[in-house]
Amino acid sequence: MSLWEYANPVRFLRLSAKAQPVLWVAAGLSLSLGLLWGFFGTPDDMRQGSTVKIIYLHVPAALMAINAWFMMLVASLIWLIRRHHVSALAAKAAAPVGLMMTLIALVTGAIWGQPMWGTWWAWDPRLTSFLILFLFYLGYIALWSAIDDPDTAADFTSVLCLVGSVFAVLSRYAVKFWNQGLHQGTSVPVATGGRTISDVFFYPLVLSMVGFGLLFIALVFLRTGTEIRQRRTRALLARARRGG
Amino acid sequence: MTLRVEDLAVARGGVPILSGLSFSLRPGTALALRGPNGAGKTTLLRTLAGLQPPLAGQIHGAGEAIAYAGHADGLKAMLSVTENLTFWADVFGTSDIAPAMDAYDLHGLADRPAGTLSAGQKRRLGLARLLVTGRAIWALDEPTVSLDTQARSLFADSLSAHLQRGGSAVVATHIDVGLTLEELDIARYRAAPDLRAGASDEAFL
Amino acid sequence: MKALLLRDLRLAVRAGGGFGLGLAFFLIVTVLVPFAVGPDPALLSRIAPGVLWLGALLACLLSLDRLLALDHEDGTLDLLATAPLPLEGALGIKAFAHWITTGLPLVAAAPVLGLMLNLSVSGYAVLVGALLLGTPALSTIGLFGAALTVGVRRGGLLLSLLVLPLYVPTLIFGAEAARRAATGQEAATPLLMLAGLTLATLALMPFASAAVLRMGLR
Amino acid sequence: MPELGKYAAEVLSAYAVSLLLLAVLIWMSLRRDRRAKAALRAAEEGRDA
Repeated sequence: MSLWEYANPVRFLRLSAKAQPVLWVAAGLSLSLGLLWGFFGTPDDMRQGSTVKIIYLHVPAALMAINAWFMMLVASLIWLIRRHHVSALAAKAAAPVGLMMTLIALVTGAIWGQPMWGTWWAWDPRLTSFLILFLFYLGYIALWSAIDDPDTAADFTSVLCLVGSVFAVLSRYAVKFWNQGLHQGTSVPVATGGRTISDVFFYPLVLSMVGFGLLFIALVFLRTGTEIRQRRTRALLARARRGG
Repeated sequence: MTLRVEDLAVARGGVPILSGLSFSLRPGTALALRGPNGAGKTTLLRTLAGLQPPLAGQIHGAGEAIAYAGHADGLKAMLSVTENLTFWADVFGTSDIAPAMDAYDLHGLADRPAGTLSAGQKRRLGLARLLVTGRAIWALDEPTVSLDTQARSLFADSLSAHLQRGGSAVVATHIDVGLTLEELDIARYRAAPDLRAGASDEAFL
Repeated sequence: MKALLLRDLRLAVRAGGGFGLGLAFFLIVTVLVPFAVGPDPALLSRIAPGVLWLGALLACLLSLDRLLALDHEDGTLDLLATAPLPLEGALGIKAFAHWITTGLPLVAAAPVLGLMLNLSVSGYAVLVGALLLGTPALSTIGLFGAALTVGVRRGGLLLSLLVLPLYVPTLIFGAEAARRAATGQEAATPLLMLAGLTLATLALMPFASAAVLRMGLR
Repeated sequence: MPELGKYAAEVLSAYAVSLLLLAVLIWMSLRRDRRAKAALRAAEEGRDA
């Protein structure tokens, strides 16, 4: 049994129907637990006061905003190389979710920045990078909706995702070069395995990251299923027109 | 150069429209594609010209030997007739545009910007482009549209001269071009509605 | 190849070819800025490098939807795709022609407009150099955007949306170089980055654009 | 309710906006899915009929 089996839309829908209830329950539980724990069960930070509670939204959303794009990149590559329709549709399905995550990260960042940095918006490298990511999501979604033929749209958006990824990385360095920034360091540096925040904040944060991650997966499953059904409807109608 | 097509299937917008199509076209012969609107004549010609991949089957001997003339003539309104023709001659690596100008009686229009030509004159210029490509197989989509009787006979002369030189042509047309051509009724190759092979919708049915 | 370049250049300078369009837009943007921000020479001098880069970028963006759309409408792209020259080469040439007719005039006009914005003396050479290095990247990235939107109705706005984030690194390095030079700092690092960026887009974008166009033709 | 101090407005609005955005996203996804299912059902019945 290979993973590629699920590239078949029917098999994917069957898997999705089985997986989704579990995913939704798990996402709901971990997300509400993480956020409730973070909101009610953690102390205020010495310097940031109660605004530290915003990280339980801001950090997971930012993480998923990047991971969603990365997932779209992998899905686009799979479409371009192996031409599995489910892969292309999953990339399409993930884009609005990624867009929303980016928006949440930006909005919570701005709300947090107001009391902490004294400004709603600063052209800090990270904020700016997320703004650029936001534009990439918008362009990607707009390109999907602008092209009628679904396969051509999948081709074009996949190439855009590839090229966009290269430019997103470039922009990241360009923006860093351009402004050294006010933003705190990473809260959970993966590479070093260490952490820059204390345990009281860390565990609810991890729980809420898991929650956002599961929610993302559940949403992608749901939305990919929607896309597959729309494609199938389209195919059936096209066949009916030909007099099948 | 013989153009050989084996068991070809083509799709338009991801939907198969022709399948099981086979024919071969020897040098010096021309084939007229017949069939009602929407039968797939344009799609077939574009596939032969390499502008879209076939769903199934093989095409031998086309590639760099085929010159395509579609509904749009690829003319620039702001360039003169000579400039338009010279451009295509340069792109295809030939240099002499005089025979093409002769064949379609374009000398009187040589310095007119293509944008000021009538529809029929534009078409003549578009067809003259075929002569400067220096290619052996012509794929023509409705070549006689908007041509008057006189221009149509110019086209017939040019086509028969091309065939005499050992060239060949596939012509999609509703009307008699003034030559006797072999005919191929592509309506007979209409893809069965339940044909799935290679179509992009296949995975969803 | 040469034929295609000459044809594109000739088309651009003929009436209705849009040759002066980008240049006029550049002029308008630069002239309007002092009305918007006030005539203070010190302020204008400070923002001059950025305004000139932004004006050049927008002028370039404005002309992009003509890059492939016209050739698509009249069938030239189909015919070029069946022609003996590789599509990558043809597209590279078209981007080059776009640069000569749009980028180069902008580079030439920038010092004059710099005078009007009170650009400091030390800034001119690097501004022109940075524009010279950076505008080819704007044209080739634009080529990619044009290829993505070639068959799209009302593609102009979509084209801008797609190309805008792709332009960010070029704008940052180019404007940074000009700004540093104008304030008397060393500008070699951003210039080198800009040169690297331009070389990379020159090498990659024609291939990406040709791949996209081939996908779109079928 | 925990004591949020002088930043209560910021914290509460951040949570409110985020949860609202998530709710909108989920609601829109579910609505689109319902519509797609209905359209597919109609298309499939059309074929059988």
